[in-house]
Amino acid sequence: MLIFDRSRPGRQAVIPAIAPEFALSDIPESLRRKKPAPLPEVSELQAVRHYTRLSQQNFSIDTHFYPLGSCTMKYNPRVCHQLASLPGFLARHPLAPVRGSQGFLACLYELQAMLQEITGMAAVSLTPMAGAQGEFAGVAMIRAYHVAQGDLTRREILIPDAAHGTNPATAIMCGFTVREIPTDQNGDVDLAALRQAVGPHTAGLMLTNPSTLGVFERHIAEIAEIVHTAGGLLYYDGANLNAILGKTRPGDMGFDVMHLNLHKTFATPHGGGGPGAGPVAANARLAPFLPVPIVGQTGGGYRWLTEADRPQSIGRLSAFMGNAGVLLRAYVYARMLGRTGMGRVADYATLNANYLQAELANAGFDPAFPQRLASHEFIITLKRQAKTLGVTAMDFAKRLLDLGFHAPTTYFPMLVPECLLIEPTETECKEELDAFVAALRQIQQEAETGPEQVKGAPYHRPVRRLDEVRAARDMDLAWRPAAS
Amino acid sequence: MLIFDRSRPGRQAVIPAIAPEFALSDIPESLRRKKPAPLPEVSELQAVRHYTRLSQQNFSIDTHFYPLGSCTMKYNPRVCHQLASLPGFLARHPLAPVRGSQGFLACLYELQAMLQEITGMAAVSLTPMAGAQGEFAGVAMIRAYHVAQGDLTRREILIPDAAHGTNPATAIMCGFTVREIPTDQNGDVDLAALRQAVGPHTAGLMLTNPSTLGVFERHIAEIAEIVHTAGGLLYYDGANLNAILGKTRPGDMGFDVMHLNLHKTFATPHGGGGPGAGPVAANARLAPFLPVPIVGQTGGGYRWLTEADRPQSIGRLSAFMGNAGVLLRAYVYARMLGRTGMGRVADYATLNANYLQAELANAGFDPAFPQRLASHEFIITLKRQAKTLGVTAMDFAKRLLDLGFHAPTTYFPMLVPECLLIEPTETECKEELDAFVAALRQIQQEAETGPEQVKGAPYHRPVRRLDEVRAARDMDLAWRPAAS
Amino acid sequence: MPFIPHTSDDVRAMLAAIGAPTIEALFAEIPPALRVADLPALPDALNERQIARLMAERAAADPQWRCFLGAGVYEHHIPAAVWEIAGRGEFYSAYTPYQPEASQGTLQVLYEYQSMMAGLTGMAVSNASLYDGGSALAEALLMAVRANRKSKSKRILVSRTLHPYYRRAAHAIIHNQGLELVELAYDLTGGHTPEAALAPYAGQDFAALVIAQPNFFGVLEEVDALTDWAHRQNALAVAVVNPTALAILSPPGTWGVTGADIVCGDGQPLGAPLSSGGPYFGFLCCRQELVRQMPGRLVGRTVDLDGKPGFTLTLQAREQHIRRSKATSNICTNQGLMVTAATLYLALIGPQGLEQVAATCHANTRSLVEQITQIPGVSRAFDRPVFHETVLKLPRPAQAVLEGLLERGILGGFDLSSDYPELGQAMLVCATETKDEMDLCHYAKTLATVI
Amino acid sequence: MPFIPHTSDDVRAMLAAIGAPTIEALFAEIPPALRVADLPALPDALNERQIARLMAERAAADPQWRCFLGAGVYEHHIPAAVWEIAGRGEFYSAYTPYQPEASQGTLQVLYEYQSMMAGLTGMAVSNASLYDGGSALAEALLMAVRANRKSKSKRILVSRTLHPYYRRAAHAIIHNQGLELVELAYDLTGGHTPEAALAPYAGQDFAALVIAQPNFFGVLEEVDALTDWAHRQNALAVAVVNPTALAILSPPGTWGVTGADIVCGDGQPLGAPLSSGGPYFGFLCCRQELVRQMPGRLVGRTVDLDGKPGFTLTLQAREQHIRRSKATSNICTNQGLMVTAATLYLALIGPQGLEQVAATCHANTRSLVEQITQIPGVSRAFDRPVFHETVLKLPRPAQAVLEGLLERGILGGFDLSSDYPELGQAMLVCATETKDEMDLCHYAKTLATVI
Ligand SMILES: Cc1ncc(COP(=O)(O)O)c(C=O)c1O
Ligand SMILES: Cc1ncc(COP(=O)(O)O)c(C=O)c1O
Repeated sequence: MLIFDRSRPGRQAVIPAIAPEFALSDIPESLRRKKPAPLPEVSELQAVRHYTRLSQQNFSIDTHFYPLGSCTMKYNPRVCHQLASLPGFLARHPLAPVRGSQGFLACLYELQAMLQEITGMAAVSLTPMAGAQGEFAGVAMIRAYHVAQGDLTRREILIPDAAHGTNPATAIMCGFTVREIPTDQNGDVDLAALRQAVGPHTAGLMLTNPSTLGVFERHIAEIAEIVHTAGGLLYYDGANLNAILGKTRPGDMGFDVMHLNLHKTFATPHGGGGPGAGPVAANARLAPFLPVPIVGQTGGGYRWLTEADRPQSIGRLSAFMGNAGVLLRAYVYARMLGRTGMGRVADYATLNANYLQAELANAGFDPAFPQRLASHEFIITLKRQAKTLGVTAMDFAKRLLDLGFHAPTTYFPMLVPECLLIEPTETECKEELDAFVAALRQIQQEAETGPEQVKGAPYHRPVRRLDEVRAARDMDLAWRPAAS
Repeated sequence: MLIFDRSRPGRQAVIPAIAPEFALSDIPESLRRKKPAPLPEVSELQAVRHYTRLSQQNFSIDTHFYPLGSCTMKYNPRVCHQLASLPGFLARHPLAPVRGSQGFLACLYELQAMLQEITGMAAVSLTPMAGAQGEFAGVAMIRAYHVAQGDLTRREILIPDAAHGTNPATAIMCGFTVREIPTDQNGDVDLAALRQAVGPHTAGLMLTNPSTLGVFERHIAEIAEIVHTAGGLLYYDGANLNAILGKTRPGDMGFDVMHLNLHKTFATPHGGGGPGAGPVAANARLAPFLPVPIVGQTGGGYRWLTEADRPQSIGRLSAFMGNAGVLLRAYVYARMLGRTGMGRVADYATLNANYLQAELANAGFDPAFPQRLASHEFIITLKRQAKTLGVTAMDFAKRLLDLGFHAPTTYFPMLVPECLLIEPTETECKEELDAFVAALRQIQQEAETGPEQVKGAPYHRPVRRLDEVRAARDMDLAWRPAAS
Repeated sequence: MPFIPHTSDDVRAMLAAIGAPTIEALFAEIPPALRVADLPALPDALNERQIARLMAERAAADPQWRCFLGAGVYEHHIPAAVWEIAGRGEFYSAYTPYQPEASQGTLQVLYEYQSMMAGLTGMAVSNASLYDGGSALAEALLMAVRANRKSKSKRILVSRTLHPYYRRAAHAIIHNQGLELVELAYDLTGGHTPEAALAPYAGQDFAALVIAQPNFFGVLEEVDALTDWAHRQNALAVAVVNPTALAILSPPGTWGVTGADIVCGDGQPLGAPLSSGGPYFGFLCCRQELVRQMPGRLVGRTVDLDGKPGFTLTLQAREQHIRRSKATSNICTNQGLMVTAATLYLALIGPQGLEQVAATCHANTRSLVEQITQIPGVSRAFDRPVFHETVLKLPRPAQAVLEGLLERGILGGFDLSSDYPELGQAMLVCATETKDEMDLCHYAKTLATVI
Repeated sequence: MPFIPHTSDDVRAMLAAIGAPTIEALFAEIPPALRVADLPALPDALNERQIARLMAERAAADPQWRCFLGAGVYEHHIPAAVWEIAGRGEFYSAYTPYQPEASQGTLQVLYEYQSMMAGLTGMAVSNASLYDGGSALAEALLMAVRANRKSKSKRILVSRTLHPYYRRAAHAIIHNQGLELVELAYDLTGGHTPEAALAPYAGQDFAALVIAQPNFFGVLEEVDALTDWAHRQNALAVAVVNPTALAILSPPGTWGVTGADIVCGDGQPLGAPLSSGGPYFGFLCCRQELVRQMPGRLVGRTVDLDGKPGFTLTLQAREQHIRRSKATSNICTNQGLMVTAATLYLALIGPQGLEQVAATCHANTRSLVEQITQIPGVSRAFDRPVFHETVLKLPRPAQAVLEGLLERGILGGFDLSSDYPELGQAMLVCATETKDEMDLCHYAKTLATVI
């Protein structure tokens, strides 16, 4: 039932203010709204009950194992939420003078410094509001760099075919064309193809490492060499940073610019789809192009560095300071991990992934890259099951929902047929992983004995499989009031 | 699964502090704990997930209609929780000097004043921590009053047979004996019996009005007269105050002392069983005996009145200030209702109860007192269904759970066989009441066509009916670590 | 209308169904003479924004002192997850689990709580909470009198080292049933209750002996000796304990030869903020044999129709709603949500965490005492070990010293002069794990300037 | 180990299953030369108690001024239930609803949100959010260029009355694809964008005209005329609106003869606290015909296998995870939780509530202006009606005036001198419904003393 179905004319929950009768007398009728907005009219209890019950229909980290590959669904510490929600932070206007913002700015400044150390980069801008906007910032910086060099011919961005969809989409948004680089059988970038692809038109390469195939790109030094020699720059997609936190740094690998997904590596919440934060970090060469604002420190305290301070900046990507509240959450998390805690994240994320891969292999499932060590995530392919039993990766995924597990990422990366990309993260315990293996074993058995059972799943969720074709065809995208 | 089943040696969620090695060196071994306490060892995510999922197994006002008679399960405004949880209130030590507590004390003082006005009493003490402790305070005050009068023969408290169990239990705790007064067919106190019962041994009468039968005691003036004339005092059990808020006042009815259930009438949460608050109010005669502390106002500000200020006080019923945080919630609620909002509560609570009674009668159910107006609650009896169909009030209650409604109070008051005591409260909307009627209609139909179906309910809850006999016989009251 | 969902259409339709002309008509059974038309002394309604502002101003009006005051209520770090989850609507807005099938969440939490408290105290059984520590002691004593078959007495021995407010609350409650508290003297050197103080009462009939660990002075009592003494005299041993301390101190279940009989106290240190006095919760544990004399709710584990494990209220025949005047207590609503918080608190910090909290509190208090007893004229009042609180003798009246500290932002302790005039110029000071070395230093330095 | 559940037994068993000797061995594929042993510039770990204290100190370090500053971010009362529920773990810790059967909660909320925004703006479709108002404008313009079949241009007309930060953000994003913003002058008397300002561009090819309502000065634009002008020129009309204002102002769907084509803005006023700049959320609505050019996620209502209604992400072929380089945008993670809050906000205050908020803001700003224009030298810069913000001319530089107010606890407004030097000594002031008559008075009095 929609909240609109609970609506009755004249009902109201919170009365926020009572305006005087004459309040709007100076606004000409022509500019006034004629009919009230078709918003629901419900009591406070109705609203609370409606949305509380809706929330219960979700799977979430707080309720379920959620091994969604490439998304790093780790525990979101409640203390981060609590501290970022302190009234002093929430009540601060983004344009408040810096002399009344030193507490807030100190957090941001220190976060910048920590991210520099973690990434091995020279400077950080915290303003991008998600990974994709971080990518945008980085690729726009590459463009700005070449332009500043007077080099206007570099119009192409190279992207491995395993890359996340945001990479090619970002390159296009930045006005580049995209050339795909194939992956070899071991999951590494095909170096020969890369060598062929580079040239004076090469603006740069976007790379995720470990890649979305769940393996570490072993030839990263050569790749960097090839691209740099050709005059291109290297962009690091930091979505998988959880795998290497404190172990190796993009700056040391030869990357020039990168983003981090704080809502992945730094445990800020995913919020049902956001908000995240995608700070962008750059080496000395690209640092001048970072988007503003950045927090700077002068003798007297912290202050905003803006266009005036950073004339080569690609500018401002949000009207104000990006997702400041998300940054505070990441700051709290980073301070709680501290110097020794960073490497621990990678240690246990990697341990969990390799353990789960080993146990699933043991249970008869096929890792996509059995010859490789897993990073923080890994892929199994259900090609065999799809062929022999007619039960697809999607079927396995749906049946997992019945058994109380969120499904892994399905059909991504597209290179691997019938794949599940599985990322357990470091915050899950062994028992949970073992239960997940048991569930997949059970589904395998069901698929062998009664595939229809699996193909009809889920059975125990608020809805069964949805008609997505109808959704796209009939396009019911908004409730509308009955014509009256 | 218990949290203990998730425990593994050495696991830990929050690390609150690290003590120095030598920390305990001065405590003799003989006083030290030998084996660590058998508490669970789990990760933070495990704890969060475990208790989040447990919470989802509850029915609650925030998720379900909860018409538990006598309990006033109305909406608990979230703003009350938020404002009572302001750091300034939470961080205040109960023994902090009053000069740093004026903000807090102002709230309590004003709450006392509001409750005086609402009850028609002369003075209020906020300290009792639930209704039953409020009763205790009031009855102990009656005792103290008689003792102060030098009248030591009044050892008996009169209590109508319809009364809540806390009333007789309280009288006993205060050192009295209890005499029950019967109820007449219309749900009123049997006046003749009362006249017979009173005498020089009568310390007082405890009365709930409207009574737990859901009807207003129409002869209250005569009752007061009878008891007072006999030298007894009148105690008002304020659990049902929601019915008469702003309509009539216990002080005006002739009661000498009473409690209020803030967790009922004033919308503070029930918290799965508490905490509540049961302020006690008294007329001028009994006011000197109120428990301490009370908040007083002097020229300079607010301060605590304690034993020294109130030498006749029955004393202190909690070590500190009762359930202060609950009092703040009630204060916020009372201020939001204000002068006009109080009567509105009674209006709509009464409207809802009478509407629901009418609709259920319409649907073929038997009100216990069809000749009476309902107050904020009413009783239906399923005696007929139990006899003809073998389906009891308990069966109806359990089946309601399947249909998404918390059951009304069952088998209380004990006077009415196979009864459901139904209290919708003012915060439920008509649609919810209609849905409840439809559910009871459905169950009635099921009972007629297939009683076994109803008798086996519930089917859709985390557990089916529990073996209560086994629970009492085998007494598994605590998890215990396996002997090691 | 705030919190009221009724539209005018609703009201009309509902009155029609009832057959009443107006809402007013529904109150016809109230005698007209008793009706009130208005409550003129009530203020006008505030909307949410207005009350939020008022409350924010009031909360901010009260200064946030650095708190070294304990005296029964202790500032501890509460993990953020505790109240984030305890505050969920499903816990917050449910009631007593009368319908177990619709309340397994609350019931399992209570069962886990009972298990944790039983484990912590070393007792067989814990109830599901009482109001607070003071009233829990009262219930424990009423229970002891009921339960002690070997004694006919309603007299109870209690040391003067027990929290004075607990003694007052217990007295206010139990004297109505004729119970009497007999005060034991304490040792002025040790601050504890020596066996010698008991000697005069040997051979007399008492229902119980109350043993506080630590006692109000923070001092550790000789609990084994006291427990055994009580048992030798056919009195029950009733322990009043700080639950945090039990992480490092021997649990009452192991005191003396056979252990304490009843254990109670205030659960505030387990996840309840200071919050101006409450809500906290009282806990009560006992030996298995005494369970039917226990007041308050109890949750048991059982199975459902299908044999699946589940939880339900049990042994309700002890309670008022079943037994009425024969109940073990009048308690009905208890402190459920605080117990939920305590369960979360204990699960989140675990046994090592609780031990670290206790040990850090102890170490901090030791360190603080070491620093401030360097100040001329400041000395420990007692020579026996303490938990996390201690009595200091001062060269000036405690009130003046505390005022001086307050002016410098420190809530410095508890002035003992009215409750323990025999101690002279003395105060009770506490440093929990919320203080670090800098705080202790700052306190010591400030105290030096104030004295 | 904070947030890590592994015991040493676990680690041993897991390594054995993998067949690796140590955790370290799992990193063998990283070239040794690239390994780091330590991150020495990082501070040591803090425990929860320590970080809580640090953050509390930092939050408290920043004074809480009375806020009369708007300039794109507005202080509104947020009903308590909004964040109590949006903060529930099931919303907070879920992700994009890729598995609809396990995400009906989030999906239905998004569908309801889309419905509310479509209703508020008078448009057919709303997406499920973009990052913020500035970047939403950029996406709207990229979309307009893609969608406008009648124009080959990448040029967009935008008035100087549009928020300068929005113009900068849009430029930073769209210029990479060759889009160009052409600035329209405004009327110095009215503070609006008159048709006269457009006249020079008549007949030229533009993809779109941007219309802000209210504009950055708070002034109400002649939206009908502007919309019709755009359409006559074959340009799309892109509206940038304050969603609160739409409770009282004509919705873009009704502007001019056929309505605006695309509507965007910042959702911050709908339930997001000021919070230092974010997170807020961008909204984007459009006519039905343009939906396939829309960036961002969309939720549709459909049915399941059993015919039961349910919700799912739809039209994903617009998105990067399906269409990669051919997607309408690179956006992936959006601002879901803020949208949840906005949905709760709108449900809780309802249509009347939003109207009351808007009308009260307007009335408060009028009242404030009336009071402060009594001060000699203070006058309104523009003579046209405003929503809840207005430009005031001052007898002294705005910066000095604002400093003076700050010293008296008032965050008094936005200094226009760097973005609009042509206005001279001028500031932008805003009074939302969070202010009452006393606040307005206090502001006026304080301003009088400062000037
Ligand atoms: C590998 C990779 N790159 C980039 C992104 C984009 O990040 P965001 O969703 O924060 O925009 C993702 C997120 O899903 C990702 O997995
Ligand atoms: C009529 C009546 N009296 C007294 C009480 C006792 O109140 P409390 O549960 O707050 O102790 C109740 C509560 O259930 C009640 O319904």
